[in-house]
Amino acid sequence: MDPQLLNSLPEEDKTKMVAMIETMQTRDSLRMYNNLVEKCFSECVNSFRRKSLEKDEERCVSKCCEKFLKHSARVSVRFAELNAQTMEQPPPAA
Amino acid sequence: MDPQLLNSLPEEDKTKMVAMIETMQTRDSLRMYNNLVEKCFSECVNSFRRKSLEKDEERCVSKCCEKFLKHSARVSVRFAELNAQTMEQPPPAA
Amino acid sequence: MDPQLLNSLPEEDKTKMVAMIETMQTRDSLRMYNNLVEKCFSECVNSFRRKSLEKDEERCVSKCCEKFLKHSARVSVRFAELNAQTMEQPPPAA
Amino acid sequence: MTDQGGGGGQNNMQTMTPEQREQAFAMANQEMEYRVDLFNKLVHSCYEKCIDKRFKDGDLNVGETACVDRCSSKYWQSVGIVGQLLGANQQQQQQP
Amino acid sequence: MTDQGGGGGQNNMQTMTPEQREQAFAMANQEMEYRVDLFNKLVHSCYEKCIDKRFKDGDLNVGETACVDRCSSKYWQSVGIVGQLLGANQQQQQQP
Amino acid sequence: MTDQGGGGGQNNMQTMTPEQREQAFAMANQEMEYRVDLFNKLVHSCYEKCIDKRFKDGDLNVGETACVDRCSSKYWQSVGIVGQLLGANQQQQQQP
Repeated sequence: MDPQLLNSLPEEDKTKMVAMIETMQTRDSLRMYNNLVEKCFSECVNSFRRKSLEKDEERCVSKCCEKFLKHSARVSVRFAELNAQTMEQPPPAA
Repeated sequence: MDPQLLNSLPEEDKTKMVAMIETMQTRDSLRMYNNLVEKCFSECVNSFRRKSLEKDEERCVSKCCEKFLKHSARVSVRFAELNAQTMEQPPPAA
Repeated sequence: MDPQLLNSLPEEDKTKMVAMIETMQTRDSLRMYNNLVEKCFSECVNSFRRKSLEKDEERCVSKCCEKFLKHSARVSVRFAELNAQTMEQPPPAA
Repeated sequence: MTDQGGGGGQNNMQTMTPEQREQAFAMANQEMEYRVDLFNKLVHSCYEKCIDKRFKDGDLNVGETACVDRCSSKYWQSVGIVGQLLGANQQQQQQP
Repeated sequence: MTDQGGGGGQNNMQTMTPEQREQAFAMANQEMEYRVDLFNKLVHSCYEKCIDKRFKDGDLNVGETACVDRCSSKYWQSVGIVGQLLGANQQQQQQP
Repeated sequence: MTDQGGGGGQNNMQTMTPEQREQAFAMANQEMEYRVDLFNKLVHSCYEKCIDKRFKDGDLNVGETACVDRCSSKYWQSVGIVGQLLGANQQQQQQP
């Protein structure tokens, strides 16, 4: 939410809005954690002869995770730029 | 929800129920919007030599979108019919 | 939630927490129902010459459903064991 | 798990306590979410089974519409079969 | 369906009734959920299109970063195209 | 991101303010949702990796049950690895 807009709210509403944003961020982080495990497990773990991960499977899961986080961070920057561009243009006739 | 049932509720509850239905519809519309972009992007955009969509990719996304909406509208009609059929039959022993 | 912890709460909070858990369980059951239909339909129904399921398609959907429920029950037992193991170990430094 | 019209309790909302009223709304909410989710999965499943993804144009051809109609009907039947199995499974688990 | 900064109503929260206030919060909540969902699907889509899944190391190579940048831009354009079509579709459905 | 039993604060709900109480319930709710989601993804992942989809009958054979047990254990280990990496990532991002 636009920080300028957030700060213009009365104190009570600002507190409520901030709490709403924090709840949403926490929930999104927890979902991302579960999605990341599912995704990297699917790519990296394909044999089930033993009940512990092999060393190469552990390494794969780690690298998968690192790579996804770097990818997500990069998209995050692009997303903010694209958002800013759209704000400057007049919105298409809806 | 059955319109007859909705109208039989006291005014205060009816207002609350209508608000609940509207919230659910708005949320479903927004989710459908995001799902549709993801689906049509996945089918139509497969090369990344430039940062703008090619003319054929734009056309593909448009047609994909139109086709999905027509498909969804048709399923919607069938869904209503199937629901109505089930209401007339005695439910299976649960 | 740890049953010991749940019982240590004041009565009013315990009621609220139990209601929260029940709501979550009902919602999870309904989602599982819809996921199971989608999954077994996808695996079992591949021709659309008629509008009723063929006998072998009906059988496939039934077996798919049974198999998934048995699978889910087994994972449930393993999940409880793995959770209990983790509780006994000191958590990794976060 | 099957769809039911309102039972007696739902028509008598004036006679409920505030807690029962809250619970009735929560149940109605969950039932609506279930139906929306069911519809969306039906749309998705029959899209995957029936719709040509080459998008030469934006209309459904005759083969696609027939497929969608039959697919919807078969999906609905599957909902019934799975519902019965889940109901039987629950009863089994509740037996002492 | 497009992203908008706050309109006049959102700045005048002091003058709203409690019901309008609740509705304004609900709308802000839905808009935030929409944007979070959009971002997550963008990340997922461009991960599938651009990222090498062999995970030889944890960094993105030059080809991957260029792909991700262009993919994000193309995805954003697609959001616009689909948004316009949905808007036109809604207007069609509301005509008497 | 790891599972914790209740800390001191959760046992002292009588001493909390109404806002703190609301927040404690919200946190308990989020943790439950996280665990339900984790379980469902574990079930789905091991179903995909281990279960024969030909459905000749409704039981799991010996190979499938062994696979499911080992898969669950490996998935749990993966949850731990990813959790540690995410924790380290967060610390990195918070450093001035």
